[in-house]
Order: sequence, then structure tokens, then C-alpha cells
Amino acid sequence: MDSGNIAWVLISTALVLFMTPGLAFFYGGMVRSKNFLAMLMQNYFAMGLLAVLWVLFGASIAFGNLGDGGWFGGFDFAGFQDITINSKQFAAFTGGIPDPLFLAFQMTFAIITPALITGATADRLKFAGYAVLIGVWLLVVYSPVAHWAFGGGWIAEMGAFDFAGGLVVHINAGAAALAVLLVIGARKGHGKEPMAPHALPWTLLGTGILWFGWIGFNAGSALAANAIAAQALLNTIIAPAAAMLGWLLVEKLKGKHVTTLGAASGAVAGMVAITPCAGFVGTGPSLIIGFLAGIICYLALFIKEAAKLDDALDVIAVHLVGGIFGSIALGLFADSAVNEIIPDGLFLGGGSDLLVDQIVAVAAVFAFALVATYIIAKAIDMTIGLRVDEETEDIGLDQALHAETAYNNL
Amino acid sequence: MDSGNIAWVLISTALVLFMTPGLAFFYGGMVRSKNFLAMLMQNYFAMGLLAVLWVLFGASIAFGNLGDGGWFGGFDFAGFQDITINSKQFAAFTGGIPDPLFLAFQMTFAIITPALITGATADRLKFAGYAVLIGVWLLVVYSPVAHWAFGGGWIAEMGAFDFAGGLVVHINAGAAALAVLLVIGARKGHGKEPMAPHALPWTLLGTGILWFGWIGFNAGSALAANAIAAQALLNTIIAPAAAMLGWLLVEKLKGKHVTTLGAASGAVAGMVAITPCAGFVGTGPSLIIGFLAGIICYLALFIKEAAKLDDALDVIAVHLVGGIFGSIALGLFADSAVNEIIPDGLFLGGGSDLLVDQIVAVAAVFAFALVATYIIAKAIDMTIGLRVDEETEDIGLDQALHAETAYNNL
Amino acid sequence: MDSGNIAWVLISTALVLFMTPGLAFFYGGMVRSKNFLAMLMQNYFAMGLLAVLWVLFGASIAFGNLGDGGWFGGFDFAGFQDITINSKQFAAFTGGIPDPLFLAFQMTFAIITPALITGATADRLKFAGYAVLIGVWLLVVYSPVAHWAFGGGWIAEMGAFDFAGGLVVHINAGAAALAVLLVIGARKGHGKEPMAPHALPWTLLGTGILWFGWIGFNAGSALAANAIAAQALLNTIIAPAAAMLGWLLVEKLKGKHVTTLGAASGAVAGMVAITPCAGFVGTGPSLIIGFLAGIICYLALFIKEAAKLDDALDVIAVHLVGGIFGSIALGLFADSAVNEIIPDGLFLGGGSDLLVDQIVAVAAVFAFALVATYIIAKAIDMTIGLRVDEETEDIGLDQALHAETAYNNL
Amino acid sequence: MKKITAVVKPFRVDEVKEALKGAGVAGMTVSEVQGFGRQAGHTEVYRGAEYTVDFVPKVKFEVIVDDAEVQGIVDAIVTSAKTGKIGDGKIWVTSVDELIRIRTGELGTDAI
Amino acid sequence: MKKITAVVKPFRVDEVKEALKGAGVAGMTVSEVQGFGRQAGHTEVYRGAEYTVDFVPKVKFEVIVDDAEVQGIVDAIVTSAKTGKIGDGKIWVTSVDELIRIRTGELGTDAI
Amino acid sequence: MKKITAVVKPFRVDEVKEALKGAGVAGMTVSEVQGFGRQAGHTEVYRGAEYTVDFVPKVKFEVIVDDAEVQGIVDAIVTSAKTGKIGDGKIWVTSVDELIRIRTGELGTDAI
Ligand SMILES: Nc1ncnc2c1ncn2[C@@H]1O[C@H](COP(=O)(O)OP(=O)(O)O)[C@@H](O)[C@H]1O
Ligand SMILES: Nc1ncnc2c1ncn2[C@@H]1O[C@H](COP(=O)(O)OP(=O)(O)O)[C@@H](O)[C@H]1O
Ligand SMILES: Nc1ncnc2c1ncn2[C@@H]1O[C@H](COP(=O)(O)OP(=O)(O)O)[C@@H](O)[C@H]1O
Repeated sequence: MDSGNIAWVLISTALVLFMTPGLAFFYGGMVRSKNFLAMLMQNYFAMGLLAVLWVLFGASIAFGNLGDGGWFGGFDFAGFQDITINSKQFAAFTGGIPDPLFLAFQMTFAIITPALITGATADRLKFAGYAVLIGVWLLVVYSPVAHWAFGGGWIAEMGAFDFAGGLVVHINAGAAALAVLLVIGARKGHGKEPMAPHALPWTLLGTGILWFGWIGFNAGSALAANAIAAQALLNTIIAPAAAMLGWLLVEKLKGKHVTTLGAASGAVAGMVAITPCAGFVGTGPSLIIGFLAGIICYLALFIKEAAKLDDALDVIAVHLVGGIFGSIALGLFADSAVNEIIPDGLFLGGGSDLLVDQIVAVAAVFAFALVATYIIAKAIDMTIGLRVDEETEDIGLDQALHAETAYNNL
Repeated sequence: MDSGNIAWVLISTALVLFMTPGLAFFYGGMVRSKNFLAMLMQNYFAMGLLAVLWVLFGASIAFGNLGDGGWFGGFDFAGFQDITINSKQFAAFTGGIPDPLFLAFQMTFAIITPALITGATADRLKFAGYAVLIGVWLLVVYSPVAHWAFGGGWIAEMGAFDFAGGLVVHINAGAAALAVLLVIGARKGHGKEPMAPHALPWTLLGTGILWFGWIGFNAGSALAANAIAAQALLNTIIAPAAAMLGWLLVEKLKGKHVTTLGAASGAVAGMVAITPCAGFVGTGPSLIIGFLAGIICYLALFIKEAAKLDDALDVIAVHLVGGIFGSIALGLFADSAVNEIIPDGLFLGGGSDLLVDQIVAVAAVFAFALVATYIIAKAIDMTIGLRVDEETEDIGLDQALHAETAYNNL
Repeated sequence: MDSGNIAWVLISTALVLFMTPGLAFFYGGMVRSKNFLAMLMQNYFAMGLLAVLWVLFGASIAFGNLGDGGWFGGFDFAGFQDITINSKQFAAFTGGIPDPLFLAFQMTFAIITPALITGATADRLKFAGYAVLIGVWLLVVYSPVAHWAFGGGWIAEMGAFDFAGGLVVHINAGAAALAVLLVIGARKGHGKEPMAPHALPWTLLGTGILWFGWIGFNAGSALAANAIAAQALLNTIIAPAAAMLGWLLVEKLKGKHVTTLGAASGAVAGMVAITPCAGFVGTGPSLIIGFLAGIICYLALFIKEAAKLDDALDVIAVHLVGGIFGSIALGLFADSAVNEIIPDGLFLGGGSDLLVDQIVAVAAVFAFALVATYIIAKAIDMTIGLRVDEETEDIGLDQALHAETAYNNL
Repeated sequence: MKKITAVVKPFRVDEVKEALKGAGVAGMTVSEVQGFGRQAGHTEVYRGAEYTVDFVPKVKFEVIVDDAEVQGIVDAIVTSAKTGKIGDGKIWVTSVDELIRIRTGELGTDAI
Repeated sequence: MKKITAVVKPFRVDEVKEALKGAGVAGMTVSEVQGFGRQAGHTEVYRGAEYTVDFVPKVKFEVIVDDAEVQGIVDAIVTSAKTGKIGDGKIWVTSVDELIRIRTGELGTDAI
Repeated sequence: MKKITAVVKPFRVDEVKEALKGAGVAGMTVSEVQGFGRQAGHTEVYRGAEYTVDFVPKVKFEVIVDDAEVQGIVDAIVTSAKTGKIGDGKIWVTSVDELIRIRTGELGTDAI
């Protein structure tokens, strides 16, 4: 056991844990003030519920039967059975960091991924329905997909790669968001009232926390304090930076104004796109991937218009499209000189094998998450209900669901 | 000197330092807006005053005469005398991290512990009185108790354990809060006016920062980047998670609403309760301790009603009761397979020895902190005064004490 | 490659990256609400633009021709050419952390330094002019000066030292701020309207983030997880603490009130002053340097009055004066027992050689930054314009430049 | 001239504004207020303690109009603000002695 | 009908509200305002510079009542808002031509 | 007595306040409001979507004065608030039946 590697994964776990509060505020600043606390609640509650469910079942489903090339990790490690400070269940795979640490690190991914959905569904989810949704989703969608790609399942065996979660996190959550939107429909007043962000400073604060935490997300995924982690860290700074410039450039070309929210959104788009590539590509490609992600995710904003979907805070444009773009870009820019476990991508002379595998993986995760989530959401909607009634929407979720008000000045 | 261990304690120190701003906002969101800055001030000022006092005297009182089984560390290291980058005063005890690092890490505990009291006394402390209170308290209460339990004093020698501060931090501060409340009495209007939190988003932000920092607090207390730190980190995520669920469950059973503040409070209760246990118990017990802490601390809210104490932000219910519960739970769930330095607890077949020691330690710290703090607070109150006058309370501390206003929109 | 050292520099990089959002809020809370987003934008945009420019040219200008004792690093590493996960361009200098990591760590310094200027110029910069300003400044001022002191250029060869950026960061940015002020003049209404901080809680939050991140800034500059880093970390806690006390003491002596902003400003003044000294001085001197910095920077507030400069958020008093004081104090307190690479300072019996070198370095950086920045700013002002028109200032930059509003309650 | 003041539910602000525009109103002044009335306040929960919040967020419109237009505008507000549930709010009409447009110094109905 | 407007100190809001309820008031509208008056503003400190803040936070109550009730309600406000120190605030009474309850369309004193 | 209400641009608040003081006003009550009028709202941008914000931030002054002083005070406001650009705001004057100083119970012009 190398203490430097352990130190790095310990702090990376803390960093990724901190991302969920960051996400809460990133989203929370954009909703109307009457729904601010409800947005925070959904995200913080994910930390409570999903950590527990991960220990009970999720971790086992994702990382049981490690490297089996299959679909499902089983229940061998349910309740963290046989996971102790001395156990070596994952040692070969993780390079020797303690088992509880590896599963804790992965837990933080399992927390934030379902929470990403809340951006799409803002301002209208019933709390009980939401709780069931993310709980079931963790076990039925997230954990299996994590097994496929992170746990040595069929995607890994096929030869597709996902450094820190382009497939497992962003496409997965993005497709799920799309599915839930198809079930619950638009916010009351959508398209008629402006619904301006109630306080962008919170969103900017969230962006700062997310970027900070994303260093742990991507560079921590090296599971070691080595040069690959160093490259992943570098990429996680410069790709978002370039993406911010890309997004702002389109803003400037399209209208007169560059916006604070544009800077934040562009940066996040870059973080998303570089996630699958972080420890697999070099510096130049990172800049290119980031810059293009800023432009592409901006342009993807039109999807919700076209599809008449009320994706309130643009989970589709940023996470789904950004995740797809990054996962496919890996097939182009993967660099075996950066990380010997990956073959070179198309642009580095490695041929199209990796690219094809990446596309297959993207399609599979997208399709599975979309269909499975649609079924789950529909079932919840038809039983306990997934959407609040009109009056609750009018009054605001904070007061109606949580008996609280975000700002009390009188 | 192992660079991985040093790296981990370096960053853990930064994490714990960051907790005090987190605490400032956790508390600050709950007070009325006219007292928001005063709450921030009290917490930030603790960082200034107590860091200096720690160097001058506190560290020596706590960690002088290391392992003497006694009551007081003396003044050998006052002003960090003989503490250099090459000194090895604590090497045997700390496993070899540099002396200045060990004392810096401990400094961050010495800062946040007195600051915890400000939650109970919100909205009515005179600033000068407060400054004297925490300064004296650091030297007369905190540092000795730290010696007893962390510095190899009588509590450690007796055989009681405290991984990261159930006794030293939470019971200590909780009992002190109780004592100060007995001296200063209730806020003007308490029980008549609602005094709703003025802006819960700050509280949620503080919760996120606290949780993040608590990883350093607990897992950093291993003083090494090893498997015990890994288990402590895991426990510091899952116990708060389970505690959040426990707290929200009671909320749901009692009323109709689960609240954002409930989620935050439950999580913090779990952090408190797992603190003494973090590197001593396994995964399952952590979930149980957390879940019960959420329920118990919620139920402990009635204490302030029963005792007619205006514990404004519930330091007693969360820190005192949570700390007692966690410290006693250690006597039940301690697991020598997790950490060989501790004997097994009652439920793991280790008999009741540890449990008894834990109870003795709890009682001793509680009694000492209560009595000593009462005397200190009373003396301050009778001399320079510890509580503001009515007019200041009406106008608000921000304007009256600090000549500032939190929000200026006009 | 030592994994502990790498882990420490990885997380330190993340910490310093997080400082720029911290700075955004530190400043943002002090401006009027109509300019809050513009302030955030300037800082976040620095993360986007400067990260990219650093990769393209800045890093090469700063760290090319390493140790040449010269003025300019050249373009050998432009676009991170020849910087790979296996390259060892800087290994001898950095003690073996991977090249991409060293340049990423330094990148975060290159981002925050230009951003420091925004405090002086608050509420009146044109966005396009600002973008050009910081871009050009990075390449023409920051990167060369970084070469002189950090990259083994003439300042290093002369024998002056700068642990983490007293010269390169604070004097540099402070002198630049002064130069830009000379070009753009005062805010409309300056001296007539009060222009109170619109929401100090953001400023306090920023202070907390800055302090947290500064641990990475200073202790990370050891480029290793060793005892020097430990001392630097300790100093980065206690010097700001003592500085807070110093600042508040003067406040108390001068007026009736100690203020929250005073606590925050004092702490930041201490962080600035200890930056050049962090890994070079012992514990006692740190307390002294910090305490004096709090007093001196407070007194330096009069400079802007005397010079009739509208240094909106006191970049001159805090960064320029604090940086000068710290850099000169190093000539007095440098301690070869703390760090063998530095000779003892005047007060430690090392004679005045170091002190003289420090003064020469201070003067050189100040003069160069002042003149070069003045030319750049003047050129921008005369071409695309650096300052908004009166109407924009009246309406506020948020709406006029970014088509956004910070707070939307209706 | 008359001043029409209307206190309405916040989520009706857009409708009321559009109705006023539709009724030919050229200007109005709006502010956030808190209302107390037949509409019971709601319960909030603070760490286990329930307390009643008497005040409900409302939005106040103030519109100065020519006497002849009062009825039409009142009707427009009623129509657009009405949900039929308690708490829809009030409209009151008061007399204005004089009105001045700051920019031009115009007086009376010319200043509307 | 009359409209009674009262500007009071913020920490008296609860007392005034209860006093109004006690005096039989069925509804009121409240807002945050800033007052300037004999009560000197306070000094604030910004990095060593002291400046005077002229405006003091106040809360404004607006209550529409039947003419007969004006005196009783004014008295209730005076009693509950008075601290005896400068800055306790003002009450003013104006005439209301018409009042409409949006929900029902009721007019005049029926709408109160 | 009359009540003068003025809705002005936010960055003119200091000037107007000083002008009122200069005109001998001993007290006033101020609040933040949103205005709609000839001054077009502005465009805001939200992730590529442009939308018009109809409401513009304004500040409302309320001053109760003796009848004799109305003209002078109105003039003071006009002078200090005027920029000459659309949106400078309105002033309106209404009648006040009674004024009470809470602290002393003084009535009418004595209470001003
Ligand atoms: N007498 C009153 N004076 C001033 N405002 C009132 C009065 N009565 C009600 N209001 C305002 O009208 C709002 C709605 O009144 P309420 O009695 O709740 O419902 P409704 O108008 O449907 O009967 C209140 O929230 C308050 O703002
Ligand atoms: N002439 C006025 N017009 C409008 N509001 C006023 C006037 N005078 C005072 N006020 C309001 O009443 C408040 C209290 O007035 P002040 O003169 O400070 O004390 P007091 O009423 O005790 O004499 C002020 O803060 C302001 O809100
Ligand atoms: N009829 C009205 N009733 C109430 N307030 C009005 C009215 N017309 C304008 N206002 C207020 O006056 C402000 C300025 O009016 P506007 O028409 O934009 O410019 P101007 O007064 O220069 O013609 C508006 O923003 C609004 O607050």
C-alpha cells in the first residue's frame, strides 16, 4: 500500500463528495426563489439516501464479479460484506488502495450521478416520488452501467473506455433526465413566463465548487498519485477553460452579450466532455475537446426547443450531449503515450476500432438508461406520483413540500 | 518521514481549517439577518485569536508531557519553543509527521471547538466578552481536556478512546454551551416571536463545507494515509448519510414535512456521533450509529424546551447529545479488527470494560466543562459583561457592535 | 517520483484553482449589487482565458530557459511542446514531480494574479478591454516576472527569494492595479456616494475559501510533502491569524467598532505578507510578520486617499503594500534552519545581503509592473477602450455588459 | 386622476401585467409586499417546532390613471388576478391631486 | 373607507400585527422600507472609513378600514409600536374611494 | 397635509435625498420598487434565449408635507431626479387626512 496513492484517493473522495453541494447551488441559483430549497433538498438528500443504498447494494452490483465482462455484479458484497481494512477484493484492479477507500470513492460518483437529473426536472418533482426514483435508479440503472464500464463488465471487455464517467455518469444521467422529462412534462407556465434564474451568484459559487471537486473526480480516477493523474488534472483545468471560451465566443457571435451564466455553463460543459478522456489524452487534444464542447453544448441548447422538452436547467445539452461528445472524442484523440492501457485513437493513427467501440458503448448506455428510466419514472408516476399538483407549483415547492422559505427578511 | 502521510495530514489540516468558515455559515443562515455578520465575526475571529493563543500556550498545555497520564501538559512548548521542522517531540506518538504539522492539525481543532458554542448563544453576546470567553476557555478548558484524551492524559491512560473528538470537541463544547446559556439567559422575545432562519441556503452551504472538512477531521486523525484513514473516511460519509435519513424519518412520522434544515441537521448529528468512533468501528456499526444519532439528536431537541433554555441553534441536541451518544456507542461497537489499538466493544464480545471507561470519560468531561465554563462565563458577565443590552438586541448586533449591515440593497 | 509529493502538489493545484472563485466572492460582496455579476465574470473569465494562454505561451515564457539567470524564458515549450507525462524538463528543479503537474500548479498562480487587479478597478471596466488587458498582461508582465523569480531568472540568480509569490504575485498585481487606476480614473460618484459593500457575507465566504486555498498556494510551493511544507502551512494559518488581530486592534484604537470586513481584510493582509516567507521563516517570526502586516496594511489604506486614487477594494493597501512588506521582512527573518536554500536574514545574524537583494527585487518588480502595465492599459484605453461610459456605470455593469441581474426576486 | 392599488398573488404577476398593458396602461409601479388576511398563513417547521407564518408573499401594483379608465382597469385586474381561492387580494382606488413627469415637467393626465 | 399607513420599527412588527388583530383588523399589507427622520442614521465603517447611513430599516403597514374604526386602530398601533425613543415612526390616514375584493368582486366595506 | 410620492432612478437616490434635505424635509420613507413605463425594459440573456425584462428597478420616496411646501418639494425632486432620459419617473401628490407621530402622539403638521 502506497501512502501517497492513498492520500490522493482519500482527498479525491472528499473532493467528489463536495461536488454534490456544489451541484445543488449550481442548479439552485437558476431556479426561482420559491423552489430554491427544494432543489438543495433534492441534492443533499441524494447524499443521504444513495450513500446508504450504495453500501447496502449498489457497490456490490457495480463492483461484484469484477472484470467478468458481464452485466451485473451480483450481491456478494451487499452491505459491504467481506470489505474490511485488510481485504484485497479489488487490489489487483485498483493498484492497492484499501477496499473501503475504493468503494467510498466510487460512492461519491453514485451520489452525484442521480442528482444530475434534478436540473432537468426542476420546480415540479414530488419529494417522495423523487426519493423512490433516485433510489431505484441507483440500483437498476447506475450500478449496472457502472459495472459495464468501471467494473470490468461488457463495455470494458469490448474495448471501450471511460476514464471518469462520460458513459457511466453523464450520458447515463442525461438520458435518464430525458426519460423523466417525457414522463412529467413541462413546468406550469413554461414558454410563457420568463423564469429567470433567481440568483446567479449561487450558480457561480456552485461552478467554482464543481470545478474544484472535478479535479478529484477526474484525476482521482487514476487511483494513484502519478503522472497520469497529473495529466488528468491538467486536462480538467484546460478543457473547461477552453470550453468557457468556446461558449462565450458563440454567445458573442450570436448576440451582443457574453454572460456570467455562459462562462459557468461553458466551463461545466468542458468538465463533462473531458471526463471520459481525462487520463487518456494529451494537452493539445484537451484544449480542442474543451473548445469544441463549449460550442457544441451551446448549440445543443436548441434540442429542447426542437423537442419541446422543458429541460429546465439544460441537463440534455450539457450532460447528455457533452458526455456523448467527450466519449466519442476519446475514440479520436486517445493517446497510448499518455496512458498505455488505451490504444491510440483515430487521429493518432490507431484506426477506427476504438472509435467504433466508443460509439457502441454510447448508444448502449443511452438506450438502456432512456428505456429503463422511462419505465421506472412512469411506474412511480402512476403509483405514488412523480409530479406535484398545480397549486404546489404556484406556491412553490419550498413552502408546500418542505414548510420552509429560502429568504426571510421580515 | 513518509511523504504520503504528510500529504494527507497537510490537506486534512486545510480541510479542518475550512470547517470554521463552514460553521460560520451553517449557523449564520439560521440567525436573523440583523445578527448575521456578528455570527460570522464570532467564528472568523476564533480563527484569529485561537490560532495565536494555541501557539503561545494552548498547544503546550495540550501536548506537553505527552502520555503522562495526567491532567495538564505544562508550558514546555509555549510559543512553540523547541518545535522545529527537524524536532521529534511527538514523533513516537504521531508516527513521524513533522512536529509543526501535528500541532497545526491540532490547532484547527482548537479553533473550531470554542466556535461551536456560538450556536447556542446566538444573537446576544457582547463581542469583548465573547473574545475573552473563548480565549480563556481555550486555555483553561479545551487544552487540558485535549491533554486528557488526545495527549495521553488520564482519560487515555484509563483506557477510554476518542478518535477525533467526541469528548474533546463535542461534549466539551456542548457542555460549555450549556454553561454559558445558564449565565446569559434567553434572547429577547424568545418563545414569543418565531425567529425563523433568515436564509437557509447559507446553512446548507455551511453543511456542505462542514461535511467536506469533516473528512479531514476524522480521517485526518489517523495521522497517516492508511487503511484506518480509509475506514474513517468511509464512516464519515455513511454515518451522516444514515443520520440524515433517521432525522427525516422522525420528521415525517411526526409532521407532514421533511425539511431542508432537517436534512442538514441530521447529517451534522451523524458527523458528530461518528467522530469518536470514526477509525474504530466497521461499516455496519457506522450505519447504525449514524441512523440512531439522527433519531436521538432529533428527540434531544425537547431538552431545551424542558429545561427552558434558549439554545438558539441547538448545540445541546446536536453536539452535546450527539457527542455523548457517539462516545458511548464506541463502547458498544469498537472493533479491534478495524484498529488494533482499541479493545472490542460490548457488542463485539469485548465485555463492558471499554463501555465503562467511555462513560466515565463522558461524565468527567461533561462535568468539568460545565463547571469550569460556568465559572468563566459568570466571571466575565460580572466584570466586562457577556451579554448586550436590550437596545442592541433590538437593533441587531451587526449594526450595534460591528457598524455593518449584511445586506445593502438600496 | 514520490507519490506523496505528487499527491500534495495535485491537491495544492486544486486548492489554488479554487482561490479564484474565492477571490471573485471576496471582491463581489464588496461591490454594489448592480456590478456583482460583472465582478464574478471578470474572475471566472480569467480562469478560462489565462489557462489557455498559459498553455500556449505563458508557461514557456516563465519556465523556459530554466535557471538561466535571465529575463525571458522563450518559446521552447509553447503549446506545452515536449511536456509529456514522462518528460523531465523541470525534474531537477522541482524534485521530480511530473512536468505537466508543475506547470498546472504554476498555471493556477498565473490565473489568480491578473485577477487580483479587478479589485482596484471594480465597477467600471469594459469587458473586452479587460479581456485584452489580462491576456496581454499575462504574457508581457506576469510570465517574465515569474521567470525572474520562480524560473531561475535574474532575481533568483541575484540571490533574492520569493517562496510563493510576494514579488511575482502580490507586488506584481498591486503595481499593475495602480497603473490601471492611473489610466481609468475613479468610479462615477466616488467620494460623494458611500458605495457600501452590498453583501459582506459573500466577502466572508470568499475569505474562507481564500484562506483554505492559500494553504495550497504557500505549502504547495514546497513542491513536496515534507517538513518545509509543514512549516509553510503552519505559517499560513498563524500569520493571517495574527494579522487579523493586528488589523482589528487598530480598528478598535481608532474607532469604536471592530468589523467583519476588518477581520477578513486583516486575514488576507497576513496571507499576502507571509506568502514570500512561508517556507523560509519560523513560527515566531510568522506571528510577528502577520501581526505587523495587519497593522501596516490597515495604515496603508490612507495611500489611496493621499494619492486620490479610487482603489475600490484596496488592492494597493493589501496586495501591493502587503507584498512589499512581506518581501522585505524576508530579508530580516529568513532562517536557514527552516530552509537550507536561503541564507539567514538580518535579524538572524545573516547580515544585510539578503535584505538588500530583497529590496532590489521589490523595486525592480514594482517599477517594471507599473510602467509596463501603464503602457498596456493606456494602449487599450486609446484603442478599444478600457472603461465603460457613464450610462453603463449608472445602470450597472451586470445589466449593461452581461444582460443579467444578480438577484431576481419578482 | 385616480391611483389604483392592487395586491395580488405573486404567480399572477405576469398575467396582471399583461392585462394592464392590454387595458392600455402605459405605466405602473410594482413592489413586493407581505399580506395578512383571510387566507390563513402557512405552517413552517424549524427543527421540530411548527410555527405559523401569518404573512403571505404578495405583489402590489400601483397605477395612476385617468378617472374615466378606472373601471376598465379594475376589471382587467380582477379578471387576470382571480383564481377564485381565498387570498386573491384587494384593489383599492384613491384620488390623486397632481401628477408630474420628472423628465418633462408635464402635469396631470399628460404626465400619465 | 380610510387607509391607515404606519411606518414602525422592525422589531415591533409582531406586536403591531397582534395589536391590529386584537383591534379586529381582518387584513393588512406589509412591506420593508427605509426611513429617514429625526432619528439620526447610524455610522457604518468600511475599511477605516466611517460614513453615515441616513436610512434606517422600517416596516410599513397598510390597513384599509371602515371610517368608524380609524381611531381605535390608530390607537392600537400607537400603543404597540411605541418605545418612546426617537424613530418610533408615523401613522397617516388617507381616504379610499373604492375597495374591491378580487376573489368575489365585493365592493366597499364588504370587501374589507 | 399632502403626501408626495416620487418614483425615481436608483442611481439618483442620493441626489434626491440631499435635495429633499435641502428643501427642509425632516423625514421621508423610501422603498425599492420595480417600474414599467415608456422606458423600454431591457433584454436579458439566459443560455442563449433572450427575453425582455419589463420591469426596471426604481426607488420610491414618500414624503408627507404641509400643503404650503408641496410645490417647493416637487421642484426639488424634479431637479435632483431629472436626467432628461426616458424613465426619470413620476411624482404624484395625494391628500392626507391625518398624521400621527407614534412617539409623542402629536397630530397633524406637528407630527411631520
Ligand atoms: N384591510 C386590509 N387592508 C390592507 N390590505 C388588506 C386588507 N385585507 C386584505 N388585504 C390584503 O389582501 C390580501 C388578500 O386578503 P385575504 O383576506 O387573505 O383574501 P381575500 O381578499 O380573498 O378575502 C392580504 O394578503 C392582504 O395583503
Ligand atoms: N415627513 C415624513 N414623510 C414620510 N415619512 C416620514 C416623515 N417623517 C418621518 N417619516 C418616517 O417615520 C420614521 C420615523 O421618523 P423620525 O423623525 O425618525 O422619528 P419620530 O417619528 O419619532 O419623530 C422615519 O424613519 C420615516 O420612515
Ligand atoms: N401610470 C403610472 N402609474 C404608476 N407608476 C407609473 C405610471 N407610469 C409610469 N410610472 C412609473 O414611472 C416610471 C417611469 O415612467 P416611464 O414611462 O418609463 O418614463 P417617463 O416618466 O420618463 O415618461 C416607471 O418605471 C414607473 O415606475
